[in-house]
Amino acid sequence: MSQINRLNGGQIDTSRSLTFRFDGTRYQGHPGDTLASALMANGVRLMGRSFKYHRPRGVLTSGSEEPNALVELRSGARQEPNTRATTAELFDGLEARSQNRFPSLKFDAMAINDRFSNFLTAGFYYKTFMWPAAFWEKLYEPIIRKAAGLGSLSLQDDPDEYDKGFLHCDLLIVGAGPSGLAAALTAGRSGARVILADEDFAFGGRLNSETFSLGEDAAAEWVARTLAELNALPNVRCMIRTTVIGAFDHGICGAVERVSDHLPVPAPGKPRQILWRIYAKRTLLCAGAIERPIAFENNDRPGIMLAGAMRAYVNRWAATPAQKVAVFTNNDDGHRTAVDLIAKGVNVAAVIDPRPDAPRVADCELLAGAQVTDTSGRLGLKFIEVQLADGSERTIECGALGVSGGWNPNVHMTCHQRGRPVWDAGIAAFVPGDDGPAGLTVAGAADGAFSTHAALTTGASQAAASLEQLGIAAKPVDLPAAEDTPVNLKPFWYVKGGKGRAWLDQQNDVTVKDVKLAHQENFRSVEHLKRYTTLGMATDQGKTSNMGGLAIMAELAGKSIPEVGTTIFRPPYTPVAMGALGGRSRGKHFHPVRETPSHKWATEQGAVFVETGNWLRAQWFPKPGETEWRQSVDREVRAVRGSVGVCDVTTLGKIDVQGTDAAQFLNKVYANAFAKLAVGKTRYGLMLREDGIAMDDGTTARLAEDHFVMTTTTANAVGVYRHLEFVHQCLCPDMDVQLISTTEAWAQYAVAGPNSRKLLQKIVDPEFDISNEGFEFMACREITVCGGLRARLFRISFSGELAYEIAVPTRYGDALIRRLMTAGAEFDVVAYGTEALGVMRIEKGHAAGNELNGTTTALNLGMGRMVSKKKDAIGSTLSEREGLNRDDALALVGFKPQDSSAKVTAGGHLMELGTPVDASHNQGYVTSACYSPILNSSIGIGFLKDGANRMGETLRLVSPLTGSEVQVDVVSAHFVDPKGDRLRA
Amino acid sequence: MSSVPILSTLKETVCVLDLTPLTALGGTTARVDSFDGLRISECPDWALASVAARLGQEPAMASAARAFLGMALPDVARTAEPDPFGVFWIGPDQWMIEAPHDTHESLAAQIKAALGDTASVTEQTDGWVRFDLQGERCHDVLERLCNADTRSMAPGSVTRTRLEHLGCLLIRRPQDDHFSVLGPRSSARSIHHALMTAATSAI
Amino acid sequence: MIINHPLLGPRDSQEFTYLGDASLIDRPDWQAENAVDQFHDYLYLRDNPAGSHRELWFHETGDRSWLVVTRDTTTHEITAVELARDVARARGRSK
Amino acid sequence: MRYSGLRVIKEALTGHKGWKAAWRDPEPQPSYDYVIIGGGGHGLATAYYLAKQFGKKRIAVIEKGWIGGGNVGRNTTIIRSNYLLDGNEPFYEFSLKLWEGLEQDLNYNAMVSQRGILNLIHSDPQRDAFVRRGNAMILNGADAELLSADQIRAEYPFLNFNDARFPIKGGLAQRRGGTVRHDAVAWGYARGADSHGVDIIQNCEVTGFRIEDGVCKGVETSRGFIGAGKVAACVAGSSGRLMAKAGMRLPIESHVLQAFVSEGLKPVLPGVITYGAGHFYCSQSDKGGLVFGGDLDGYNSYAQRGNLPVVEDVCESGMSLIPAMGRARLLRMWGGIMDMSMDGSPIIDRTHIEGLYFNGGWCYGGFKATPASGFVYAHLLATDTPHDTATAYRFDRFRRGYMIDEKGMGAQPNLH
Repeated sequence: MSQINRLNGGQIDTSRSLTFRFDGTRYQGHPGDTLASALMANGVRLMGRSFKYHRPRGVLTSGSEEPNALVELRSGARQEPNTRATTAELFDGLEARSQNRFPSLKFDAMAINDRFSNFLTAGFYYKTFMWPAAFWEKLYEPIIRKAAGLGSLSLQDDPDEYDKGFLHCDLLIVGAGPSGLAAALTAGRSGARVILADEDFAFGGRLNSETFSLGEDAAAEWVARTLAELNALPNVRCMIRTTVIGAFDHGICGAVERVSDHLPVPAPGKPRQILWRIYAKRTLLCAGAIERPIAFENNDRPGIMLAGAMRAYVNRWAATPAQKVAVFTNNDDGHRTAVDLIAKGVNVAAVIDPRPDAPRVADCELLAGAQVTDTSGRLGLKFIEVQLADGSERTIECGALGVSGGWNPNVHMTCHQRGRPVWDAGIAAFVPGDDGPAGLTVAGAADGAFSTHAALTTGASQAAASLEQLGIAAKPVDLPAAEDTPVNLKPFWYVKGGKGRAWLDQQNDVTVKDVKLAHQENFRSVEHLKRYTTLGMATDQGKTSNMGGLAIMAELAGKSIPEVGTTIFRPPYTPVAMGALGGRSRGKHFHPVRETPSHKWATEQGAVFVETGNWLRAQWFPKPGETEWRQSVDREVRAVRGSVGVCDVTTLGKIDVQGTDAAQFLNKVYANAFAKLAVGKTRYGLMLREDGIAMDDGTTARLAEDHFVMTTTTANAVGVYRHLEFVHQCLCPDMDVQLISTTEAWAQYAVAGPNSRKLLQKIVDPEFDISNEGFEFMACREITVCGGLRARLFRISFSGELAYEIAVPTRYGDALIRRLMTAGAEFDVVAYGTEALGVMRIEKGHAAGNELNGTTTALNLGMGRMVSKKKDAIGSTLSEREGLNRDDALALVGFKPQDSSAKVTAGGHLMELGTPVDASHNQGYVTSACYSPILNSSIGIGFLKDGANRMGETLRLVSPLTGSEVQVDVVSAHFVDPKGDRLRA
Repeated sequence: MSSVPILSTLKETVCVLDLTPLTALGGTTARVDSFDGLRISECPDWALASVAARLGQEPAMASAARAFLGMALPDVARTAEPDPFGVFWIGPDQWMIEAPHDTHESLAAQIKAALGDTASVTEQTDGWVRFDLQGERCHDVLERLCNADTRSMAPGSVTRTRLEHLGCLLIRRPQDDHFSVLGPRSSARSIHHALMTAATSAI
Repeated sequence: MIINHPLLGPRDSQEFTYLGDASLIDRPDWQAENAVDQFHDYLYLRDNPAGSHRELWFHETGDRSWLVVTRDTTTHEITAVELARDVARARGRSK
Repeated sequence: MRYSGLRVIKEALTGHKGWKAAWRDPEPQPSYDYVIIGGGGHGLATAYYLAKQFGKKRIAVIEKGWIGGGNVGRNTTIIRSNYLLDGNEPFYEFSLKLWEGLEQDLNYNAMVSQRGILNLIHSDPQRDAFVRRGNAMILNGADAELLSADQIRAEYPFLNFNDARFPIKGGLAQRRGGTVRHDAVAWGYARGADSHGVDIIQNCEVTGFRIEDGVCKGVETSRGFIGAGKVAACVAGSSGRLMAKAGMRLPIESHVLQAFVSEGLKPVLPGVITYGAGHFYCSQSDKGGLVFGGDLDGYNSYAQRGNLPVVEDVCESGMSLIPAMGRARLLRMWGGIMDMSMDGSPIIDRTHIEGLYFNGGWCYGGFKATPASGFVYAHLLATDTPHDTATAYRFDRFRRGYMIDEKGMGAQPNLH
């Protein structure tokens, strides 16, 4: 098909042709076209179907506020539903499909809904589909769900990349129409840092769609000249294809730059879109205005569009929706459409204006005092019915109708912080109130100043005013003379008297009748109206529909429009791809990875890694022939308990605590006493929250009188540090204590097992005595290893074996584990992972994250006596509360199945023998369980009511979730070496 | 009260011939990546130590530090570069001092010896990975990564910022278009990936 | 949001971690007769005003200062930012 | 008037002239036996059950704005009873059972849709915790199911099983969980309460309580004094503001929680999924929008709007879980004020002022609780004894040390 509706001129490059497909049909367009303009030039009016009634629809607008012409753009994994044809830039090879229709756009079986529209009024679904009860989910809802929705996702992973960034400026100008450009010129020349952003792919705003001249020049020349100057200014950043999506607190705006959406695919390494967070000291909203339709019967047919949009298609894109058109307007501006169309050689059948005194502007028939009462044409407009001033009816043949009910200032962003627009009777529209976001002002049509002259002058003056607040002087700039036509309109919202349907919200199929029904049923607040009828809830969020609904509700309620009020505009200004909001943080890069110092070595060993927070830790080290993880883990445990093993424990948090009050400080943050810990010794510490619940635990070593190194659990390192700073800065500001994290600075390895000392003696420099006497249990010391490398040695044990932790500067961590493994070969040293670590700590009955679950007290953990009553420690007072000290308080105990082949399930609950299995008979739960290769049995630890006094009792461990039940004996949680002989050996 | 450690491992030159250190990215040599107008280099050859003034010792610490560095400690959010050191402010009465690793592997001990009881000193050398960004496109890349306003950051200033979800130090060196990013060492590869992705995206 | 740090100037609130009402500075005396009741009120009860609120923020990815920020909870407008350490001392906290 | 399919047909054929107001707009009476402050879901449900279940008369619900305008009108519509602790689980299971019969009870289609809710598991400790939770649910009479990664993949093949930073290792499902059309809950209860004689008074703001000798006699409002035998506060995020007028400080902070909806899409998500490695939960509405949310903004707020960091955090999590979401567009974001309590669990109790009752501290679990909250609050108001499923929701639990802390976060409301 040729471009039968293509006109001359426009801002398209007709020297080049682009081929594209819509619903499989090939068409041609030109650079500068949108999908909508190109389809229109090719004579295509039907572009979509409505949501509920599946009515045939064409474009209503020429911008991002489009409710009707939504398509699925591209194919495969890049398929993009609900793309506005009016903003999709044409590129060679573009593919688009209509959506929400079956089997085809022209014949949509679901259009049957339109026949039954009388039954499908606002809120009908709340009143039916209730019987029989089960049918809602089984029958009705699936049908409704399938019918609902608009476009479809491919459900393939989005292959494109997205980026994020941060920008800073004195003045952010939103919109690059005449007001935005004048503002940018003013601000740019002042030297201020300026960002000028526009959602369009051409700067100029409405100037691109009008035939105005500015001064002596065509508008396009002034725009080009202005842009050239702005682009040359280093302090001005002009951002095209960039939509400012929201005004957030304190001058922060979000903006989405569509870097590659106009290309078939993004260039390699380049993002599809960028989300910018803009820190603007001042923001000037120059977002223009959005035209509003008039509701009349069957006002939704393809070919019926906003008059200003029609003008834009003709002027900017040299495309007309039909060869013969008409215009229906209640204001002078609508007449311009007729003028411009006639100038382009389009036949304008008539201008219909309900005002009896409508001016004659265009060289065509004027029907003053008339109104459009109905239309016809199944898949596109063919005729309009007009009621003339004298009451007579007339049918006019036309393929398109431009409609203008006036313009609404685009106040969206002024409402993002719940500001309310105010009514301006002069233009019969809401204009920005004075309660908008702090630092944001408005100029031009967005502020109700509709003429080009007013846009230019208010843009310049508001920019200067904003900068003045920042102490930046802006000189007035020379602005070209421009049209200054006053607004002349008579409010006219809908054509009364019709029996059919007149659309307000075209996408959601909300009609005048629906608003009347909502009123009848007492859904009268604007929010009730919106929610009950779905008016304004479509993808355009009511930009073209809300005003009509409000006006009708006001009329029904006998109130003025401002008394009825408006619903709130919420961010984003236009819908934003989720990908852009996610940015680079997805897939493997969702969160940063933390690697341990032995990571490279462990990778070489074929270790299996596990995520522990952001850390990747070796979980176990499979050896050839091991096919089950348990084989590896059992081997590692046996090797440690039998000889020696090495485990990377760098992930434990390390906090350097120094200062003359360091000991006193630790006494405050630990429940147990620390003040008297000897230099060269390490002590286990239990930290409570102020509510008396265990927060964290770990060992803290005293390296000097005024120097401690605290360890925290891996998970709580950040939180504990923050807590310590809180205690220091907010509670004890005069304590001389300095805190800093050193977690990453040291590679730390546990060397555990009966041969651990022998192994360490091979690498610790000989001047250091680490014999049992020279370096007893819980000792710590700064030493050197491997011929002079500074290191720290702690004799602490998580496994219950004779064990040490040795730390060296992280860069030597890789070398150290290699050295340990080489030196340990004679002892058959193993590397062990977190799984074996976990098995050994359960065997030893040490609490870890599963036990320190944020609800357990020191008493629960069997450490009640550690909480010193002789000092003021965080959490000690509230730990005295009755509910935390019940006689039957949960206590940490061990569980061993009576049948050693049975499995203890972590998360299982404990019941007494012979009682019903239900919540009221619950005795406790198992927190951690494992297979102990030492005991040759599954074992667990957990919390049991009054557990300390129930040793030897047999209980049922039930886990209905996993379908298991075993009998377990209550035992001490210290399965291995309960007296601690080994670790002191 | 003594603040002398139970054992000082202060050694002027540490010779650890048979332990090969790795860079934060896991190499034995530092990684360098070049783009048109930007060079991203891993900088492992720096020792770091933090110093924090003891309560009430701030003036004494400042003068001791001046004696040690040959220059006053920098003001809030500023850096100083008394050869061979780099000094940057990291918090109230807290600074980070960097020095060439080859000659100052025991930097913390050296500083502690100089400042005595006026300050708490902590070795930070391997707590951090440092990447230097040099070239006129560094702003274009950094603006994709963190909210620091690098274009208006004065040369010789430092800020802590959030980069790739991580708290990092960003230092603008006195030279034109030269920034250092210091981030948590364990996440060196994630930081490097972010730098590379942003550079590819922006340049 | 932007918090105007008393030392560092305007900083994105994303660099901070929020704790809550600045009354958490006023930790009761553990040796008081009714210490448990006082600690209960201190830890659990809040004014929770719709309006001006003094609250604690920690500059987590910043200089590690705790700040007392005075912010309107209905508009998010921030009218004062102080170092918590200074506030704590002014309210009589010491060691 | 009774709603039914037949009625819809009849009205369609007669021009819809017969539909009556869903609820009246009466003038306030000088006094009532029960004045419920707050025309949200909980307040309206309380009035409904008080009238219908407990046969009480002379009941008013007073609302400062329009009914259903608070959190019942701005949430992510999820219902579930997958709680861990004995203080909570029976209550939420009771609520779920009430949801299951709600539409027939109210004669209003609130679109209760038991599409299932799935909590994803990404680590072994998380699995241990979810096993404990699933067992607790079953022991309390609810349903729970532990799914393997393969089972989840069969149901949700488009989740990230390829290059996830935190791979999906399983999930805890509750098939009876799901979603409800949130606005319809408010309207359905309003209509039901109205039909039992409850006066619903909109645009009536409480400006103070009249308290004489420790007894609450009624409320001062923007429409004059309204006397009451019992006054029942039920204002969620506004709890702090309201109870301050009675001189009370609460173990509650008000925080903003944002929620999001995408453009309409053809069916993608069969049920509700909750990410276990980030702040993200999502379902798809009958209309086709993906409805999702994440974490609180984290600071005290009454502003009903939030900021970009949380928007980005939620979408990062969403993208990392459902990489196909990249090409869907976020349509709208909004914020609700959450009455975050000190242990994450609600309070339904008498106050120290006779005749003044309190219901609040719902955190962001209030919507799913609506029917049970209304029911047990009505029980408390009618009988002055707590309902069996709500005995733990006492004010004094903090003083006595009986916190109900599902997440184990302690006395920091923004972490619950």
